[in-house]
Amino acid sequence: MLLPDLRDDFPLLARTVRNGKPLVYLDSGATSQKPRVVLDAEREFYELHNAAVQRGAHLLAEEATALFEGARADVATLVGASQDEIVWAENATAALNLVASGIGNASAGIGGAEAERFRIGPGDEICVTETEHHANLVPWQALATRTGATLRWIPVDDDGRMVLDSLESHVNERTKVLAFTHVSNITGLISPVAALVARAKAVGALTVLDGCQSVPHLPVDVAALDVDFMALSAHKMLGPTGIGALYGRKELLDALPPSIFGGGAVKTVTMEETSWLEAPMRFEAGTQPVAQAIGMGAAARYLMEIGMDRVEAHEREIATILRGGVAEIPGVRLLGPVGDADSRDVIAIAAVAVDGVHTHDVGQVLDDAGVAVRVGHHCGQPLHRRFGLTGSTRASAHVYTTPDDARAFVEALATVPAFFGVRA
Amino acid sequence: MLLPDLRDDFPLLARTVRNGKPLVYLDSGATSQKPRVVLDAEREFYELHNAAVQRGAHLLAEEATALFEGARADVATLVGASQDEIVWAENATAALNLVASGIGNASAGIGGAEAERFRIGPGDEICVTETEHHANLVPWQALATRTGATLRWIPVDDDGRMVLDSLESHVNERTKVLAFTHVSNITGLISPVAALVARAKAVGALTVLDGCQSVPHLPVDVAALDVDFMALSAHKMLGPTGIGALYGRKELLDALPPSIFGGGAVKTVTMEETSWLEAPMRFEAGTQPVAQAIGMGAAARYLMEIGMDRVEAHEREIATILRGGVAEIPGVRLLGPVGDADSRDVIAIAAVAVDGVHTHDVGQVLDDAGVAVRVGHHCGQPLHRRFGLTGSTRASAHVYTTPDDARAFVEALATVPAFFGVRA
Amino acid sequence: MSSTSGSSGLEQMYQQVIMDHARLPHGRGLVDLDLPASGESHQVNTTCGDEIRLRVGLDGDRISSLSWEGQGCSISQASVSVLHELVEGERLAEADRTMDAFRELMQSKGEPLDDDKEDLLGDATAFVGVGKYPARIKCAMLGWMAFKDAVIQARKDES
Amino acid sequence: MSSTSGSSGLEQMYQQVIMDHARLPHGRGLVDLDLPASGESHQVNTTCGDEIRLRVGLDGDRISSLSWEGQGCSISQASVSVLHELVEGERLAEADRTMDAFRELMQSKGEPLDDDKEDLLGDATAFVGVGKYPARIKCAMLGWMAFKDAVIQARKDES
Ligand SMILES: Cc1ncc(COP(=O)(O)O)c(C=O)c1O
Ligand SMILES: Cc1ncc(COP(=O)(O)O)c(C=O)c1O
Repeated sequence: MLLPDLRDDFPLLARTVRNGKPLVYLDSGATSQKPRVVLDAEREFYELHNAAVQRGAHLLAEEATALFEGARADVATLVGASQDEIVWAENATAALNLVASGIGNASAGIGGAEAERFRIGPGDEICVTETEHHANLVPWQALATRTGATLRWIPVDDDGRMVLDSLESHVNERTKVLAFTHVSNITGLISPVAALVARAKAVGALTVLDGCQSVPHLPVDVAALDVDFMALSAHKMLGPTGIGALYGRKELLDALPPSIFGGGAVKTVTMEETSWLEAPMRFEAGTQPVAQAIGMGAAARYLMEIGMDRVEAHEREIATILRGGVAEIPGVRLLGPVGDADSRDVIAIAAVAVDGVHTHDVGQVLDDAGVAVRVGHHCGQPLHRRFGLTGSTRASAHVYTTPDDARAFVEALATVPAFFGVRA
Repeated sequence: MLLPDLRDDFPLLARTVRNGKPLVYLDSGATSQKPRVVLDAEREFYELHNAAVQRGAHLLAEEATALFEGARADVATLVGASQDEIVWAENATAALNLVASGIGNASAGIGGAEAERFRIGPGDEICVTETEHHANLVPWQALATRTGATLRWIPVDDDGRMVLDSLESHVNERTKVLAFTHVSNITGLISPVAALVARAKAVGALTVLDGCQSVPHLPVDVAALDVDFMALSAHKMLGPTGIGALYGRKELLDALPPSIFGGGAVKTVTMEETSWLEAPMRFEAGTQPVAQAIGMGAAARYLMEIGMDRVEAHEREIATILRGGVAEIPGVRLLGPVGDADSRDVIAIAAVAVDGVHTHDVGQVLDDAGVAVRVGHHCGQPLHRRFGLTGSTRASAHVYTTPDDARAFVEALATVPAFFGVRA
Repeated sequence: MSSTSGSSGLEQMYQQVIMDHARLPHGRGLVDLDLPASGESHQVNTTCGDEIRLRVGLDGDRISSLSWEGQGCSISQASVSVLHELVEGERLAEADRTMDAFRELMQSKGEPLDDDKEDLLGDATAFVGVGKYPARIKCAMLGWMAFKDAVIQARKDES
Repeated sequence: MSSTSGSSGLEQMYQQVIMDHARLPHGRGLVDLDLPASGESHQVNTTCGDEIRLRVGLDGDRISSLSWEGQGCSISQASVSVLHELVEGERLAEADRTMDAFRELMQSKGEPLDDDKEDLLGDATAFVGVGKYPARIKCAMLGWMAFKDAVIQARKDES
């Protein structure tokens, strides 16, 4: 265990489920549980300081603004960015769309001269990978449709690892954007970021990293990774729902046109035209998710207090039990690399397919045992298709996951083939 | 007072400010305070039911989904819509952008045949009004830039009332969209919705209503108003930050292409292309603001329990004290209609300009007296320009505002000219 | 059968009838039709990607053929198999009543229906346990939705 | 002057010097310059729309002219007026030190600075009360930001 009494910080973990069974929560890859400090930070804001930020001149507005911007600084610290390189977004999906739509808007003539560097059109290419979550695929498809650019993708092998043999052809002089995930939400594999970024830089393509599954589980430093943009979600990193963030290099953020237009993001508005503020404000039109930002800041501080190195070590311990245990069940296929579960390139995720049993049926048996997991395609239809599947059953961990939780999953999973009368 | 002990429901109102003065919160037009039931609803969700909705098959996921969809039903009931006509959005700004960008995307070839009805281009017109909040102006400017359509606007008179003399020319056969506010956030004036909607219908233009300042204060029924879309924000109607909603006629929502792309909104995804779910899901890509939706649902129930008729009556009572009181202070100009403060066409907002004193200085004196108001242009630069001003000082009320609060504002305001040595 | 407390929800859900239908589903394999009125529908359960394509042939107001293909969980497969058993050869009005009863069963939160309706449902009463799991109701309904839609198509065909 | 507790924050903020400068600001009205090095800057306070256009003329390392026009609250107007008084005619190095001290005063949360810095600031020490109100610091700094930027422009001009 990470910290013996860390689980006490998470009120929900005390719950019981079906017929009074203790809850084994292994769906953190979908959304994590929240420690009390996060809930308290939000509640305290509402009960003592709630006001519109950055606009008002009264005391509450000052206090709210200080808390809001302090939270931004905390999230920036967690990922090694500076404060004005963090833009709040509703979730990681919104953060990724902000980049894609901004490029689309620049290409449609919005944003003036400074936005010209982002223009793309027919003949240009956007590159993604076959392992992407829909959130880092569909926005790029739409951008391709909007601009006439071509969408390409880096394929994966049978283990779900990106195949870099043809990287030079996939990412070439025509490539304007390379968008890829840091960690797969299905195989748990950590991507070869350095090789991909180096190639993108060599051809002058922008890099957009999906940090949804890395930031909550590993030390992540955007400066060291040297990416241009990175998206993350609070609700997967012990923070509230309704908030995420986009990291972007300041000089890029200051030039990218917004895609949500409104108050608080603009400098001067006449009926005819509008000029925008600098980043991050230009991207934060409307009343911000203030309480949620403050909650995300509290989550970032909570993680930093544990220490991301220790979070990562805990992650590997759980990964070994989860993936190692699953690999030994006859008739169960583990997606992603098998046999090197304790190596440095997977996080504590185990997505499995049980021969002859549909994922919904697998999930039902686990649910009955009090084990909460995710069933379906996990917003990764292309990768499942690549594996010849339509879905899988996924267990995923977080700081509060115990070795016993992981073992409970393995044990309950082992009963599935017999229950449905299939035998390996 | 509405209900004698209603103020006890709002923990923040017990706060003191500068030098221990009791807080007089008159910035509800920017954001309202939250009753305990809203905070409890969010907290209870996090502590007992937190899980990803609409995806998981485990018990928590079922409970979370039921609460989330129940909240949607509550918000629908508040505004007279059916449940599947309510789309969650980060705030009202995001809701308005959803419509504008959806039309932009349809015009860029996204969304296939069903989206064709939304296509606009050069020669087409979009009409707004001079009294719009930036949130209902800038997205339409951007849409005009994107598509080559022309933006027009209905002017206002010296009182801030829309001038409908030339309505037939402003809204004509070329007009594809008419977007306007239900209630002005500066003058508090209620717009002539019936006349505007009738004209839009006559020419086949879509109507988009900004309900930010109406839904929290008046009974609003989208069916009776007969608008196509309406945006609202939770944080202005006693709900949490980070959430708002778009009402849309179901058949329009099912045809409008999304503008935020990602998981949960899609039916089938291949590397090449994507088909979308029906509304509201097609617009809710990514992990939804679940706790916030539940909080917004609780706020809607809280308002319905009071009864929107009683909320409206209370609103008029406060409007009379606020606007009537202000109108009597020499050297103070009340924006909007003067002298009919108790008539049926204003809500409890009073934005004022003090001759010879800048709004920041006015706000400072009020803040010192414990009166929290908004200073600046309130995201309405064009309307202020129309009035020959760059900003104003705005007091705005909600259900918890007492007659004494309103009088405290009037009294503190009356001291301002003398403090700065200006005399009327 | 009482609404469980002794038996676990899992056993109540996966009753033997269901397991049997799932293993050897009836009506599987689309039948070529040469009838005056036939219709087809394709339904997808978007949470898991399961799909069913279902074809009906009408002979007046009688369902003379119901066949399907597709993949999915045992609940969706068994459900469409039972549907085939119940309605092929029946009159449309009867099928409608059966469908209403099945929908009611799904909404019953695991409580059995009255005897009349149980009679109508036959083997389909075994799905009573599904009603306790909102996420699985979609699975059980998938084939029925396809059936409903295919009949509408067939009637269009007719007119 | 002590950091208030007797006097209200309001009185500490709007000291007589500030009121006087706001009423009759110095250096207002842009001066036409015919100097080897001159620069101009336009700054907007986006929260309220206040703006200042400020022009400097350099004569070697001396600020030979500083003039401005614009509108805003009493704090921003008084602050740029005091700025004019303090730095016109001074050497750039001295002006830099004054600006640093003023910025420090703004960050001091209402606490007075040490005597050396107060000497540098002269009338500008009256702005000590502003530091307690984060939202107003922008107002007080507006003219100083314009000054800083105008000097940069002037130096570009020079080279
Ligand atoms: C009339 C009006 N429209 C739109 C908005 C924008 O709402 P939000 O900030 O919640 O997006 C506001 C409030 O700021 C408003 O008063
Ligand atoms: C890898 C990855 N990318 C993107 C997302 C989308 O994040 P969100 O749902 O918070 O927008 C998720 C989670 O669903 C994810 O796992």
